[in-house]
Amino acid sequence: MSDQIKIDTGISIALTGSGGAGVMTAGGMLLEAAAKSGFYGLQTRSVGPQIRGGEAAALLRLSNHAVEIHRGGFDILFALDWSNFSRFAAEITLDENSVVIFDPEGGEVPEIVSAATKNIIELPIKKFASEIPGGRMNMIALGIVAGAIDLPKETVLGLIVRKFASKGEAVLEASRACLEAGYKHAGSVANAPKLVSDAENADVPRWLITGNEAAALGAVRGGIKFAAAYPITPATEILEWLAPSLTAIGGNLVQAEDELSSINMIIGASYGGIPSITATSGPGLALMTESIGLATAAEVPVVIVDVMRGGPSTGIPTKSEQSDLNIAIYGLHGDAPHLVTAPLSVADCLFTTQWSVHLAEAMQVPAIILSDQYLGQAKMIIDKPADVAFFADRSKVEKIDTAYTRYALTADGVSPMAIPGTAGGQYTADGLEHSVTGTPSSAAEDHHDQLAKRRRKIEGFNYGTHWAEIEGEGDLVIVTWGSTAAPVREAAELARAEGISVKTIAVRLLAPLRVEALEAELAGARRVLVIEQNDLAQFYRYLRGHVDLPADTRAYHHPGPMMLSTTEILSEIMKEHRL
Amino acid sequence: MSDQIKIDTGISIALTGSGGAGVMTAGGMLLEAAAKSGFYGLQTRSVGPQIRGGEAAALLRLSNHAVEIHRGGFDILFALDWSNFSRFAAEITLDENSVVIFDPEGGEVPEIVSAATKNIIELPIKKFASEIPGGRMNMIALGIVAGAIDLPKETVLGLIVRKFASKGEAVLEASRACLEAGYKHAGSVANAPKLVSDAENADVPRWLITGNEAAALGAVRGGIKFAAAYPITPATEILEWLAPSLTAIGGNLVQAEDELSSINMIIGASYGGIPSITATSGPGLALMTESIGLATAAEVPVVIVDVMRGGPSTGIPTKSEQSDLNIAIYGLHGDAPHLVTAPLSVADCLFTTQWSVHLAEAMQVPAIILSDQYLGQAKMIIDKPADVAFFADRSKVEKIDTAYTRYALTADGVSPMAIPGTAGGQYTADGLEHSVTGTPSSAAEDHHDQLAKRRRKIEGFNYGTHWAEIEGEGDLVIVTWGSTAAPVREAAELARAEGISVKTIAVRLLAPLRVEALEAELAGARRVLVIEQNDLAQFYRYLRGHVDLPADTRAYHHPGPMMLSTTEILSEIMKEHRL
Amino acid sequence: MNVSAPLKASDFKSDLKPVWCPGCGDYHVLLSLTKALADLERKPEEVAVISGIGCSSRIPAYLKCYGFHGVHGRSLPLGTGLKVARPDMTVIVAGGDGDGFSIGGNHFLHACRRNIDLTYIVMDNRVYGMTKGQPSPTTEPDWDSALSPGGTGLNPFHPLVIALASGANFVARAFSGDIRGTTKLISDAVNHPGFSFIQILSPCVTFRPEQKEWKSAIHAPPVEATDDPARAARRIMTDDGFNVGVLYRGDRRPYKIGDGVEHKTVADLEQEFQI
Amino acid sequence: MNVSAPLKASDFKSDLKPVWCPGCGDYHVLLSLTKALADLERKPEEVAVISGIGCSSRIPAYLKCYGFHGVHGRSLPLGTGLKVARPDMTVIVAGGDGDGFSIGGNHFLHACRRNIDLTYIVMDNRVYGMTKGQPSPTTEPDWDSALSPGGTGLNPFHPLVIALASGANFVARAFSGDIRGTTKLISDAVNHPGFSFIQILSPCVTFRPEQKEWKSAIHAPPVEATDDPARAARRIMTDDGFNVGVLYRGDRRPYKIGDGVEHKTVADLEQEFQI
Ligand SMILES: Cc1ncc(C[n+]2csc(CCOP(=O)(O)OP(=O)(O)O)c2C)c(N)n1
Ligand SMILES: Cc1ncc(C[n+]2csc(CCOP(=O)(O)OP(=O)(O)O)c2C)c(N)n1
Ligand code: SF4
Ligand code: SF4
Ligand SMILES: [Mg+2]
Ligand SMILES: [Mg+2]
Repeated sequence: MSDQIKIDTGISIALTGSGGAGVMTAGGMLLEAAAKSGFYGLQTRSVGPQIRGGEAAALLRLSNHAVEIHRGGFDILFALDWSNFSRFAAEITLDENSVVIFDPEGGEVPEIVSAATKNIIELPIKKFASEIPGGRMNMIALGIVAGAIDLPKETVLGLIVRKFASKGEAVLEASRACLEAGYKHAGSVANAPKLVSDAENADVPRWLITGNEAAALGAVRGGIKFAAAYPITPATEILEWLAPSLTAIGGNLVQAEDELSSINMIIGASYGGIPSITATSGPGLALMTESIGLATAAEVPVVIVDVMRGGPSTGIPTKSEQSDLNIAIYGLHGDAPHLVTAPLSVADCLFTTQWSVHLAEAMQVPAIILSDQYLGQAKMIIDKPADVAFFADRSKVEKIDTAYTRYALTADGVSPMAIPGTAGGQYTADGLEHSVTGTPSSAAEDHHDQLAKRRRKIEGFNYGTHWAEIEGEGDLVIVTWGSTAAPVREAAELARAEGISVKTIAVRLLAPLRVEALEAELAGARRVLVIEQNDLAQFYRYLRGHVDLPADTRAYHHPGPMMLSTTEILSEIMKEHRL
Repeated sequence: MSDQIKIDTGISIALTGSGGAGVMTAGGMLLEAAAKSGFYGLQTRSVGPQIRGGEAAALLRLSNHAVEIHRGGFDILFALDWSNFSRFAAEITLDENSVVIFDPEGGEVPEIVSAATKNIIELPIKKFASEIPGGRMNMIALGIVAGAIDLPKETVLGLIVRKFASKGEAVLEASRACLEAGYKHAGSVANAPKLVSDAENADVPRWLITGNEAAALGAVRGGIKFAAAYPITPATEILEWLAPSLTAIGGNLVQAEDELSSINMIIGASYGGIPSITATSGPGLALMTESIGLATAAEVPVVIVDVMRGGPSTGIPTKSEQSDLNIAIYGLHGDAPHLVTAPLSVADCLFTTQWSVHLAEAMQVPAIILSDQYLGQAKMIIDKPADVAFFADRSKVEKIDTAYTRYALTADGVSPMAIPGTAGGQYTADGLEHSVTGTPSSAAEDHHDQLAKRRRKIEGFNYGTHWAEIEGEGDLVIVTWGSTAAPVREAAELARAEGISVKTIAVRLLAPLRVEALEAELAGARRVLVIEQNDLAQFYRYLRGHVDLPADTRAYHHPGPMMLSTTEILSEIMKEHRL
Repeated sequence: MNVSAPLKASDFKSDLKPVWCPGCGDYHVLLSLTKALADLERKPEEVAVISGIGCSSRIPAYLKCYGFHGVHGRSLPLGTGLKVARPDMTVIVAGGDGDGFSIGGNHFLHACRRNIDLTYIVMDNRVYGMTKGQPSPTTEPDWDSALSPGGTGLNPFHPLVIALASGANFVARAFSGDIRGTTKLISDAVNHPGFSFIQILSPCVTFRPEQKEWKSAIHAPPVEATDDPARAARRIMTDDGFNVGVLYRGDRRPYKIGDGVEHKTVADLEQEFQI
Repeated sequence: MNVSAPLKASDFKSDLKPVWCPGCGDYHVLLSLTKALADLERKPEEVAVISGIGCSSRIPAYLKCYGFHGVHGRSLPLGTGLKVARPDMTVIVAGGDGDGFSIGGNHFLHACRRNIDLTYIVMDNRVYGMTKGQPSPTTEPDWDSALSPGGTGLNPFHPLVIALASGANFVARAFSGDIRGTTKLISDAVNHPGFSFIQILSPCVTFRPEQKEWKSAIHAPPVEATDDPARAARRIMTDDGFNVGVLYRGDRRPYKIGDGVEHKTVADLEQEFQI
C-alpha cells in the first residue's frame, strides 16, 4: 500500500469570518441538521484573542458513523471574509481535493489557500444577502453548504423556524429567504463531497452534547448532590450546567471565593455524607493540591474534574493540551495515593465521570478526572449513552455498638465511615497522621499502617475491564490516554483497513496504573508507541517508571494548541510499519 | 566476614526525661564541649506531642571524625526518668554493649531496655541533685556522661560559666557543683566507650550549625537580598535567621499573610532584579505550585527551600521524610521544567543552597531545594565550610539600542533580562504563553518555541560535577539523594572497610536529571540499590522513568518518622553482597 | 449514654488529653464550649466542630462531637460545605488568629458575606502559638520576635470590624477566663441565625506570658448590643479591645440556595440533549 | 524618545491592540492612567504596572512601562515584593473586582494593613468579564446568571469600607468615563504615601450592558475628603455607590523594614557559628 492513505470518513467543513459574521451559529445549525438527518458529527470553535466577538472559525466534521475528532484536513472551507484568516490557517489544512468558497468582497485568497487547491469558487454572498431584507451572509452560507453536501432542506428549515420564531416574523422570514438563496446556489459547489446516510445507524437515538455537559451529567448520574464552583476556562460550563441542575434534584452548588475554598467546601460536604464535585483547570488544580492531600489523608471522597488547557501557568486558556498529567498524579505533597482517570471521548466524559464518582465513594479517596478543552467544548452528536450502574455507594456504619474506629485497618483498606448525625460514630477527621481512631500520632507504626491502608485500598480494588479500552491485535501497540485516544483509535482503524495490524490501549485509569494488566496486554508487543499531547512526554515517562516496556518503545507527542490528528498518527503508524 | 559488622565510629548517647528535665540543655552542652575539645558530632531532638515542654530525648553522636547521622544504635542511654520512655523506644536501639544509666526514683526499667542489655547502672541522681542547693539532675547527668566518655572537665566548666554567668552567682555555683558531682560519679560508668581524639583533625576550624542555618547562610552567600516568609515547621528557623540577617546586609524579609503571598512577593522582588528566596514545608509548597509555574513561564528566578516533613497533608510536622520529591519535580501544571536540588548533608545545605541561588539566577528559573526536618534541625559540628564562588549573576541587558525582546530565542535558551529602571527595556512579564516580545500568543509556533527554550536552558546548562557526589567503585551501586546520602555513604564506607566494594551516587541535582552522566556512572553496574525515605519509592520511579537501569535494580525505602540508619543500610548491602 | 436524660458538659468532652501548655487559655474555651453545648441541649452527634491548624485548632478532638481538623486556614470553607450540604447539623468552626485572619482571611471575609448559619469562634492570642511565636495579624506592632525583630510596625487587624463590614450577622467578643460569659455567648451565637462570629481572647501563656494580665483588663460593654452595623463598627473601633459581650446582632437572611427538594429526576435533566 | 522633553500620555501607550470589547470601560482607564503618568512626570521605565488575570488585568501590556501580568488574584503580593525590594520604582497594581476581591481578597486586606507605598486600582464592573459573566463579590444580589440562576442573594462586598477598615492610607472612587477626574485621582493616589486604593467603576458592556447607565448616576462627593477613618466609613456605607472622588486620606507611615544599608558583611554573620 502507499503511504498516502486515502481517508474518507465523512466531510470536514470550516466556516470562517470576522467578528459578528455568525459562523458559529451557522456551524451549529449545520451540526444539528446533520444530527436530525441521522448523521454523526462534531463542531469545535477557534477564536482570536478578543474577549468577545472577533474573528472565529467553526470547524465541523459530519459523517454517517460516529466520529470523535477532526480528521486533520478539511474538505470544504467557506470563508465569509479573509481578514485574520492567518490565525486559523494552521488548523485548517487543505489539500488538492479541498473545495474553497469565498466572497470576493471579503479580500484576496491567501497564498496558503491558493497554493493548496485549485477548487476555489467565488460567490457574491454579501450581494446575495443584501438582496434580502434583513439578510445575513451566514445563513446564506449555511444554505450553500447544507445544499452542497445534500442535507435535506426541510430539516434545516425546521431548525430555522425553531431558532428564529421567537425573534419575530421579519427575522424568521429573512433567515428562511437566505437559506433558500443558499440552497439555490449550492449547485455552484457541485464537486463538494456528499453525506450519504447509512441505513444501519440512521434510527439510533442520538444526543447533541459537549464533553463538559456530559461530565456534569455523569456526575449527577453517579449521585453527586453538591458542587462548589470557581469559574475558569474551559471548565466553567460544567459548573454552569450543574448550578440549576443540582438545585432541581435537591442538591446545591455554591460559588466559592477561590479554588482553595471550593475544594474545601466539597470536602466538608462529602464529610457530611453528600457526594461532591468541583471542576477547574490547571491553575485551579494547582491551588487545590494541598487540600486534595487532606482528602487523601482524612479519607474523604471528592471528585475534581480538571479540564486541561495549554500550560504552564496561565498558558493558553482556550486551547487543549494534555499537560496536567504530572500534577494530577504527582502534585500532592507526601505519599498521597489517589485516583486519576481520563475520559477517552466526548461521550466517555459521561461514563468516566460517573465511574469516577463511584470509585471515589467506594474507596473514600479523591479522584481527579483529566478532561481537556477539546473534549469539554467540542459539540458532538453521540448515540444516547447507556445507563451504567455506577453510583456513589459509600461504606457507612449504621449502628455503632462498640467503640468506633474511623480508620480501622481492614483487609481491603476501606473503613466504614460514620456520617455526621450517626449516634456513637463521632470522630475527628484529620490530616495529621493518626491512629486507627483518628487520634493524631507520630508513631512509626501508625504512620506505616495508615500509609499502607491508603495504598492498599486503591491498589487492591477490582476495577474490572474499565481501566482501558483495548482494540485490535498486533505486535505494534499504541498506548495512549484521554482525548488523544480518539485520533489514535481512528488511525488504527484506518491502518487495519489497509491490512496493518495495530493494537491500541487507551488508558482510562491513570492512577493507580494497572501494571499487571497492562504488562499482560503488552506481552506480545514488539514495538510500542506512546502517544499524547504534551511537551515532556509525561505519560511515557510515567509508564516507564512503572511498567516493563519493550526496548523498542517510542514516545510520539507534541504540546497543544494543535490536537494530534488522525492523519498524523496514521503516518506514525506507517513509519513503525516500515521499520 | 560475618553479617554482624562491628560498627565503631564514635559514641552514641541518648538522654531522656520528662517535661522540664532539661535533657536538651545537657545534650547541647555535651555537643559543644565535644566541639571545643576537637571532636565532631551531632545532636537531634525527639519530643512528645505537647506544644511546649513535655517529655524529650536528646540524641547525640560524638566522634573523632565527621559524622552526619545517627548510627542506628546507642552506646549510652541516660534516663533521668522513664515516664513516656516508650515514645522514644523505637528511636533508641540498644544492644548488649549499651550502657544504661538511670535513677531508680524515676520508675522501673522498661522491659524493652532490660531485655536489650545487662549493663544497667542505677545512680541516685535526684538525691545527688537535692544535696546541692539549686542543684539540677540534668547538670549532674552532663557531668557523669562527659566524665564517662573522657571529655575534659575544664572545657565543660568553661561552657557552664559562659552559659550561666548571666543568671547570677547562685545558679552558676549550683551548676558547677552538679558538674563536679557528676564527674565524681562518672567512675560508676567505667565500661562506657571513650572519646579518643584524632590528632589530624583536632585543629581544623569548626562550626556548630544546623542545616536550616546553613541553608540560610548559603542563601546570603549566594547573593539573596530579599525573602518572604510564612512560618511552618520545620522550616521556620531559616526565615528567623534570615530576618535580622537580611536587614543587616541591606536586604529585607517580609512576613506574608500566607504562602500564596510569599511566593508572589519573591517573584515580584526578583522581577525587580533582587535575588529572592522563601522557605516552607510540604503544605506550603503545595500552595505555591501555581505561582512557581508563573515564575517558570515568566522566567523569573526564585529559590524555594522545602524542608520536608512527614506527609501527606499535615502529616507529621516534626519528623523527617523524603516524600515531597514528586510534588517538587512534577507538582506544577502544564509542561513546566524547573530546577530541583537536594543537600546531601547538614554542611551541604550551605553549598546546595548557594549553588541553587546561582543556578536559578543563571537560568532565570525557579529552583526548589529539598531539605528535610533531619537536615534542617540537626545540630552538627562541621569543618568550617570553604568559600565557593557561586553567586547570583543574572544575564541582564544594560543598554538597549534596538527593540528589546524579553523572551528572545537564544542558543542556550537564556534571554538577557531588562531590570525595571532600565530605559528602553520595558516589557510585560507574562504567565500567558507569549511571543518573543512577551505579547500573549496562542500560536503553535510561539508555544513550541517558548516551551523548547525553557526546556533547553536547563537541559543544556553545564552543571559540572556538582550534580552528584560519587564515591567508590564496584558492581554494586547505590543511588540515593538528600539526607539519606549520609547513612548510605557511611554504610558504604564501613562495607569497604570489610572488603566489599560499593559505589555510591548521591544525587544533588534531581531535576533536570543528568541522564547521560548517570548512565555513564552506572555503566559497569551489575546491581543497583535505590535508597530513600518514603513509602512510594518516588526517586526509584523517577529514575526508572528517565534512566536505563540494570535489570537487577531494587528499591530500598521506607517512610518516616524513622531515618534510614547506617546499620540498616549496611545490612542491605550485605544482602546484595551475598546474592 | 442515656440520651433521654439531659446531657452534662462532660458528656461533650472526649478522653483525649490536650497537647496544650498548662495554663493555656484554650482549656477554658474547651470548657465553655462543652457547657454551651449542654445548655443548647444538642446531642453530640448533631454537632460538628471544624478547625484549621494551630494550637487552638486542636479543639475538635477534645470534644465528643463530630470533628474535622482540616488544613491551615481552610476551616470556614470546610464548615460551609458541611452546613450547606447538611443543614440539619449544628456547625461550629473554631481556630486561631493566624489560621483565621492571616492565611484564612479571605474565607473569613466571604463567610461573613455569605452569612451561612454557623458559628465561628476564633481563639485570639495575638500570636502563632503552634509554630512557636511569630506575630499574627492581631499582634501589637511593637511586639518583638525572631521573625520580626523589634516588631512588625503594622496596625493590628480588627477582626470584629472586618466581620461587621463583611456582613456577619452576630458579632461578639469574649474572654476565655470568663467561663460563664463565654458559655452564654457561644450558645447565643449558635442560636442566632446566620453567620455568628466570636473573638475569644485566649492567652498564650508560653509565647505571650504578659497576656495573663488580660484577666484584669476585661470589662462588660457599657451599652446593649445594637443591630446597626455602622454604630456597632464605630463602637468597636473606639473601644479598648477588652469590651466583652454581644456587640452586634443582625437580621439578614441566612444563606440558602436550593430547598433540598427533588423537583426533577436525572432523566428529566437529560431531555435537553435529545435530538 | 527625547527624555528631556516632557512626556505625553501617548508616550506611555504601547502599540498592542487591546483584546477588550468595543465600548469596554477599561479603555478609558487605560487612557486616564497614561495621562496621569504623564502628569506625574514619571519616566516609563521608572513605573511598573502589576496585574492578575481578567479583562482588566490585561492593562500592563498596553502601557510602555514595565509590567507583570501575574496569576489570578496575586497582583498585590507581586507588587509588594517589587516595591519592598525596589523602593525606587513607582508601583501601580491594577486588576478586576473578581481578581482583587474574590480570589485576591486576603491580599487586599493585608496589603491595606501593611500600607506599602503603592497604588492599587480596581476596575470594578461587578462581574467576571474574562470568564464570560459570573457574579463577583461586588455584584448585586439579584443579578441573574448561569452560575447563580436568579442571583446570588448575597450582600455585595464593600471594597472601600474594607480598605478603610484594614488600614489603607488613601481611598477613592472613580468612574472610568470621567477621564479628567480619574486621571487626577490616579496621580493623587500615586503621590500619596502608603497604600492608595482606587475603585474605578468601569462598565462591562458585554455582560452588564445596563452599566452604560452609570454615566448618569455618577456625582461628586458632597463633602471634602476626611482623614478620620470612622467618618469616612460611615460616609461610604451610607452613600449610593456612585459618589466619586477622594474619600479618605490618612497619614500612616508607609511600610518599612530595613534601611537598605549594608551594616554587616556576610562574613560578620558567619561569626555566630564559629566554635
Ligand atoms: C499551609 C500551612 N502553612 C503554615 C503552616 C504552619 N502553621 C501551623 S499552625 C500556624 C499558625 C497558628 O497560629 P494560630 O492560628 O494563631 O493558632 P495558635 O497556635 O496561636 O492557637 C502555622 C503558621 C501550616 N500548617 N500549613
Ligand atoms: C486560579 C485561577 N482561577 C480562575 C481563573 C479564571 N479566571 C480568569 S479571569 C477571572 C475573573 C476575572 O474577573 P475580574 O477580575 O472581575 O476581571 P474582569 O474580567 O471583569 O475585568 C477568572 C475567574 C484563573 N485564571 N486562575
Ligand atoms: S503555645 Fe500558647 S497557644 Fe499553644 S498551647 Fe501553649 S499556651 Fe496555648
Ligand atoms: S467582557 Fe466586559 S470587561 Fe471584558 S473586555 Fe468585554 S466589556 Fe470589557
Ligand atoms: Mg494564635
Ligand atoms: Mg470584573
